[in-house]
Amino acid sequence: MHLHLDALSLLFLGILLPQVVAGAMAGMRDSVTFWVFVLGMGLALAAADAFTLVFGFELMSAASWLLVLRGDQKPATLYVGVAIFSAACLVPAVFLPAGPIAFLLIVLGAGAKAGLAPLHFWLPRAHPAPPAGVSALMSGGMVKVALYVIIRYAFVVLAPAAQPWWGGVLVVAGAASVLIGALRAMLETELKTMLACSTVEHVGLIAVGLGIALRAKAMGDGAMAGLGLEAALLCAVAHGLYKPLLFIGAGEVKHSVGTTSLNWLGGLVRGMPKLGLLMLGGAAGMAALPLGPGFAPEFILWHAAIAAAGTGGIIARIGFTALLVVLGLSAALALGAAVRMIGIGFLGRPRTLQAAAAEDARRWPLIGMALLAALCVPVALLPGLVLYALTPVILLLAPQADAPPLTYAPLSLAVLAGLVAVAAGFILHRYGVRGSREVPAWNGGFGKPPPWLPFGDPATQPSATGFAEPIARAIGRGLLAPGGADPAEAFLLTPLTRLHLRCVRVAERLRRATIRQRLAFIFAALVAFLLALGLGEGG
Amino acid sequence: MVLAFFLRLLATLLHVALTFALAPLVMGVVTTLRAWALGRRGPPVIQPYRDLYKMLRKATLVPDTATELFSAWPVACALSIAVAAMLVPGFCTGLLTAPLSDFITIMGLLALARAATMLGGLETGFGFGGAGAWREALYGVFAEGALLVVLLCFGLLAHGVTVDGIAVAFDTQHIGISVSLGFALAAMLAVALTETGRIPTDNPSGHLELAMVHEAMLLEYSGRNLLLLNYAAMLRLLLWMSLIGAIFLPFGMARATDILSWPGGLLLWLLKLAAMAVVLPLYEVSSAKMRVFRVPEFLGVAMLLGMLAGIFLFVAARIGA
Amino acid sequence: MSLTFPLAHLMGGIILVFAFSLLSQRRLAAMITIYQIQAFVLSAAAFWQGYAQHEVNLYLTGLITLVIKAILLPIGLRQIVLRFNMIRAVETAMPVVLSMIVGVGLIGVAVLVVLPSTMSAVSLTREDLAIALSVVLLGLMVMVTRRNALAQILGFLSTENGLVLAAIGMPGMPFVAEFSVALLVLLAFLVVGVFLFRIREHFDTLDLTGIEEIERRGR
Amino acid sequence: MILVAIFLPLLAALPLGLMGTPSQGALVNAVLSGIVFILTLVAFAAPGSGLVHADELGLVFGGVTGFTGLTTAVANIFYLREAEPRLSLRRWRVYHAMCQVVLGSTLLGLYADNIGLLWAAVEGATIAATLAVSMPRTPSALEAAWKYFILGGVGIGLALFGTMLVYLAAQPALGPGFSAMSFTALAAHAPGMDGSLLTLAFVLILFGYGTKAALVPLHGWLPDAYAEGPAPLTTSLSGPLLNVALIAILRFRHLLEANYASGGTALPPGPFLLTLGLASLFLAAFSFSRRRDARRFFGFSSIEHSGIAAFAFGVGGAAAIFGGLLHMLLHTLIKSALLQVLIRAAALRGSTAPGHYGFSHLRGLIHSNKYTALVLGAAMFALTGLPPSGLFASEFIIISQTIQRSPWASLPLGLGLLLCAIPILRNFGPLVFGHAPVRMKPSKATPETHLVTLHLALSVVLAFAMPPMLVGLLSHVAEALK
Repeated sequence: MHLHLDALSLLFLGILLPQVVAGAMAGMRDSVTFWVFVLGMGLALAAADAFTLVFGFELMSAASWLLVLRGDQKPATLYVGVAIFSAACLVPAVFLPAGPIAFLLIVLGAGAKAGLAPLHFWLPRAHPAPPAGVSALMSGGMVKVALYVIIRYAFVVLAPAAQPWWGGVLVVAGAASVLIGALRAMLETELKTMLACSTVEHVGLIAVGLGIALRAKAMGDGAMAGLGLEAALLCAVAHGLYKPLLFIGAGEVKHSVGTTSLNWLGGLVRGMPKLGLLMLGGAAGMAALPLGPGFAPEFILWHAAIAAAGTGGIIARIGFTALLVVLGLSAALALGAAVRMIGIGFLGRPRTLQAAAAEDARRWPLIGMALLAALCVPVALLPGLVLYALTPVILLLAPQADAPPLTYAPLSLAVLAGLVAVAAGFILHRYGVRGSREVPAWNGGFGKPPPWLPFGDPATQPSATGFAEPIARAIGRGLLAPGGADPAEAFLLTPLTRLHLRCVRVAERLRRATIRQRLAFIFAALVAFLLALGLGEGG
Repeated sequence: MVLAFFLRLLATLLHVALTFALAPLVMGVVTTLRAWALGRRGPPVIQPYRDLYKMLRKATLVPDTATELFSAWPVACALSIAVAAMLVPGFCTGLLTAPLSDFITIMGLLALARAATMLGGLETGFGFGGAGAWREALYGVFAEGALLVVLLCFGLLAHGVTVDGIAVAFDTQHIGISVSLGFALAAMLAVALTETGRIPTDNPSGHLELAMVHEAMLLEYSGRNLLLLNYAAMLRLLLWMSLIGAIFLPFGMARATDILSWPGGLLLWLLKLAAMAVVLPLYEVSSAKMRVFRVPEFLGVAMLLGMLAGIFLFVAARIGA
Repeated sequence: MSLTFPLAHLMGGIILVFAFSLLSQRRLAAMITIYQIQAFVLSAAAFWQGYAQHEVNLYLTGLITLVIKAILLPIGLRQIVLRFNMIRAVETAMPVVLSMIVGVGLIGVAVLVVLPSTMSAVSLTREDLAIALSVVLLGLMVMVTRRNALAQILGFLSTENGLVLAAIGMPGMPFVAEFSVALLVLLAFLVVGVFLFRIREHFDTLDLTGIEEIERRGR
Repeated sequence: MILVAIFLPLLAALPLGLMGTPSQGALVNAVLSGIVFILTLVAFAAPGSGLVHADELGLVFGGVTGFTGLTTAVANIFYLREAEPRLSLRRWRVYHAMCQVVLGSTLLGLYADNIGLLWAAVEGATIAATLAVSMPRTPSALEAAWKYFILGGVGIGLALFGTMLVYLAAQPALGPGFSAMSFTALAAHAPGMDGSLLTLAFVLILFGYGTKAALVPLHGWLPDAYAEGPAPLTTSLSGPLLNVALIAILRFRHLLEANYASGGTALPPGPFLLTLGLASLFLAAFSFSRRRDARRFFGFSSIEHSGIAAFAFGVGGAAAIFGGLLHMLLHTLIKSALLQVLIRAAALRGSTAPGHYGFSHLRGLIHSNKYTALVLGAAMFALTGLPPSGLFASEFIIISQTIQRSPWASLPLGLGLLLCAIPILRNFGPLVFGHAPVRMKPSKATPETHLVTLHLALSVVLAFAMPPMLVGLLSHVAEALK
């Protein structure tokens, strides 16, 4: 076991650190498994040789599996299956000579662990299962470790053999993840599942950025490579901050209300104002809104995609055009998902008594969330500074990288907004009528609810399911499998399960063989071997 | 240098002042012309100013089911639209805000405004606001996809995606009239109609809550909150007009450092706005509002047109030309 | 010494023929008789090899074979048949004609496999080895095609005969192997006896169908 | 010393089978196993020479056999407390005698330099194990023993034939006599042997000892023997007996490989071993899913690991063989630990008789006793080869060697390992953390559970911080047998 830290490792360790602190604050401090999980991630990131890398990676998988198992046994098997699958791909890949097969195995193995389509189906099931502190670390940290493996191999270890189409593979997988992740995030009504789907989307964004950079690096285009890497790494940094925040928040909602199904929440800002504000900040990041932490990476990524569309053959160009459509659609879907989360879950009227009686989050998780939120501020307002700090990593990955300067200046925008706000505030204050009056909601003339329903009839509120239904109707039908299932589940997981079942049946038939039949197996195998031997020697 | 900076500052201030001042007027013109086209007399063109003033003087009511954030959404919406309006060049290019006027930033600010409006609609937790919000979310999905792919077309032609840069490039370089730009224009118009809440996707003068999109989200707002939201809607209309004007009708735009070109630029800008303010109501009265689930198809066509624009660009191999 | 190899061949051939007829026979009593004759021929072969190679060990092997396999074992087996009243045809799992065709095929395989070996400076010839291998395979074939436990044991014993046939042809092979074979047969019979009694206790028959029934229920 | 280690248990079997109460028998059994363990360690200093001597391979695996034998015998004392009323006095005596015979003949198999002696040892162990399996005298135990006897007997027969053919193949090089049956001599003269005959011999030996090693399709006896035999015996069946058979295959494989590599007419042994190894891996993978009895389940796991070791030998090369040997070593430790803790688990739930090891019966063990449950969980987890399990190291070596030497086989190997690990881990959750079947009261762990922990700890230490001496021994062996 050898350890070595370079800029890339340090960056990802840096991404990991605040999440670990926040996760520990969110109640995982005394769990040994949690710390083993962290240790595994740290080992994988700091590894100097393949064995340590795979060992750390597997330790991470194993520990997180235990944590998932303690939360919910059902998705644990699927989770561990995918984890071992990724191990089965990674272990050979690290030994193969640099070449396409090694790269594809790395993408398959680490991609499965990161939740890249079409191997993302486990993620929305497994990530919500464990306690919030672990979910946070899994969504914010573990997928990053998997992406780190992809980066480490695609850009450093296998770099001499890299070809432009390698980037294409990442872009296609990433685009599919972006679309399916955003769509499912829009449709899921369970808060943590929804967040996990959004993780799939963000992993996809990072992969798209990496793919563009990898392709550009192989084509010798320094500017585009720089843009792609900036987008991917910045997205990794930002996502590593706001996603754990949201997951910890969801855990606190669970603790306070007893459920995280959006259809049973509502009006939580009243009972839990601090949590509500922090969640609002996180949601702004998730929706990639300007002045939030998530916008800068998306901004750079779109620029990179536009730049990439101007290079390569006609097929590649049309592909990148389609990619832009996908990115636009998904950005709006992510916005819808975030609005739905805040609007349905935290605003409006409580839908249950538990939601009405919710009390604010516990102190330590709140402090953890606040820490993450505070770290979001520089990413949100000073992305240029963060990018400057990322420069060594980018130069390590693509020495020729030379990205154009960032044209998104959130601080200036904030100043402009501040000026307008001051002016508008002055006008409203000077000429307007001050103060406000609380009245029953007008509600199109329906008037005040009856006294036995203090928050009105919950059924008259828009529900999370109802909010998403039109989108399911307009887009979901085309992209999802019949019945609204994830296409990867319907067209990959289900057939594989069926195949496995068939093999199991054959094995069972063999197992039920009588003694005589078992003897017959031996005998047949012996004769077959002898025949092969005779023919082999005769020939 | 100092002089140039001073001129740019002046132009920026002028642009901001004009934009903020003219926004209600444009809305008034459109409304009046639309009434005329329908054979009615219509309100005077300064009616929006009166309405805004009226709202300023009215008490602000807050529903008892709303949360503390109720009044934050109008502010967020108005601020982001205002900032976006400051970024889009109006009568001249080279404003101080030009480096910030990245098309993607503007898209982001519009999305922020949209998110704030939607949250405002969901705030009180009643059906109409929610219905407006999901419709807005649905339309937004397609609109953003279409807009981003149109943007690709501009980016490839103009080698940059700041609105200012596009305007300068389209004005000075000889781009000519290409099929791609035609497709892009059609796509962008569809997005603009959706974003500003005009027919065929939404009816700004409708009064049936069940059919409303933008207005449905404002149902519970009153007083200064409503003022902010309505003013934001007016600004948004002007913003889109300026945007389309800057990109597709860039001729005659003044340069901020050249004070002599300002009057011509101003005149032309006003003319462009007027022309669009005439065309919009004429189009509106000649077509009908769509059912909700027809709108994705409408925007889907826009998206396709945007893609076609890009593909035609590739086929014509005009990149770098 | 010119008679050594032909006579050894002849006896090997006879053993093979009996192994083959074991495959074709359905009745238990007849199978035991065939086995007994096979064992007699085997002991004769062992004596002949002992004479040819001047090896005392081989005489001993022949004696063990004669006493245990050719005399004691058949007596014991007949006792079992009588005690359990099993003088009836054994069910076969494969039509007899088909099993004989397969048996011919097995001999072909044995010959094919042995063909490339060189056999320099060895008193055991290629043909002897092929015969021994064929006997072993045919014995296994009997085990596979018979449903009755006793018939399977007979197949097993026939296989052992094939092994001994191979062993006595090995030049100067230390006694270890032969001792082990005898031990195996003895112990095997002991264990089988134990089993037969126990299986009798539980299933009322020596037919393996009782066990097959348990197996089908699955676990 | 070595002779003492072998014959002490063999000779002690007689008095053990004839006299003493069960608890006395268990005690003597444990003491004898302790002595044998010490003797196997002493063998490192005095490996002996001649017909029976401990080469490096024998030393390492003899030590492991002695160790597991000792822990099994100690655990047996505790097992007896619970299980004593179930069997008659006579059967307990035979049972303890058979335990000693299995131990002695296993050691003989490991230390024998003579191929005939090896064969005799395996035969003796088979017969003793058969008798022991039939001990509970239930219909299913008898059936399992009968199955074991028939399949094992056929295997023994084939192995004998193979052994004789090896002798015959060695004639051109070594001539008649004892030397043609000595591994040392055979290995030295492998290039001069008759390659074709040697290949035929190897196939027969592969089938013969493969039956003992439970490679598919020769595995038929194993799951039932595991599930129906007396519980502590399963431990001996799982580890040491499989090892003897696999090591025998490895030694013969070396002869074939050496002949092939030096231009002889032998065929390379790789394809045969790879086929059987992969067949074992996949059959085990698909048979796991529907198992309801834990011991039968782990029986299939033994088939899987035996297949992995065979696969590693098939891959060839010093590193792969090192990996395979390490895998066997660690698997022995882990599997015997697992089976022992399974007995404790069943005891916590009332009875250790066969048939009381159903998953539904044992599930939610953590509610009965936390320590036992966690140790059981750790052992199950270790079996999957995920880190920090020691098997991770060995499987890592094997996979990396496979990629270098026969890349096409690495894909099915990876797939098989994947398919095998998933069902084990799927049962992990309910078994350890699930809901207990009835209202189970927490009870105390018995002290011999620490032995299991010791096993597991040892397996991790051996994998990741192996003493240099052991590394030297194993790599020397692997180099010699490549």
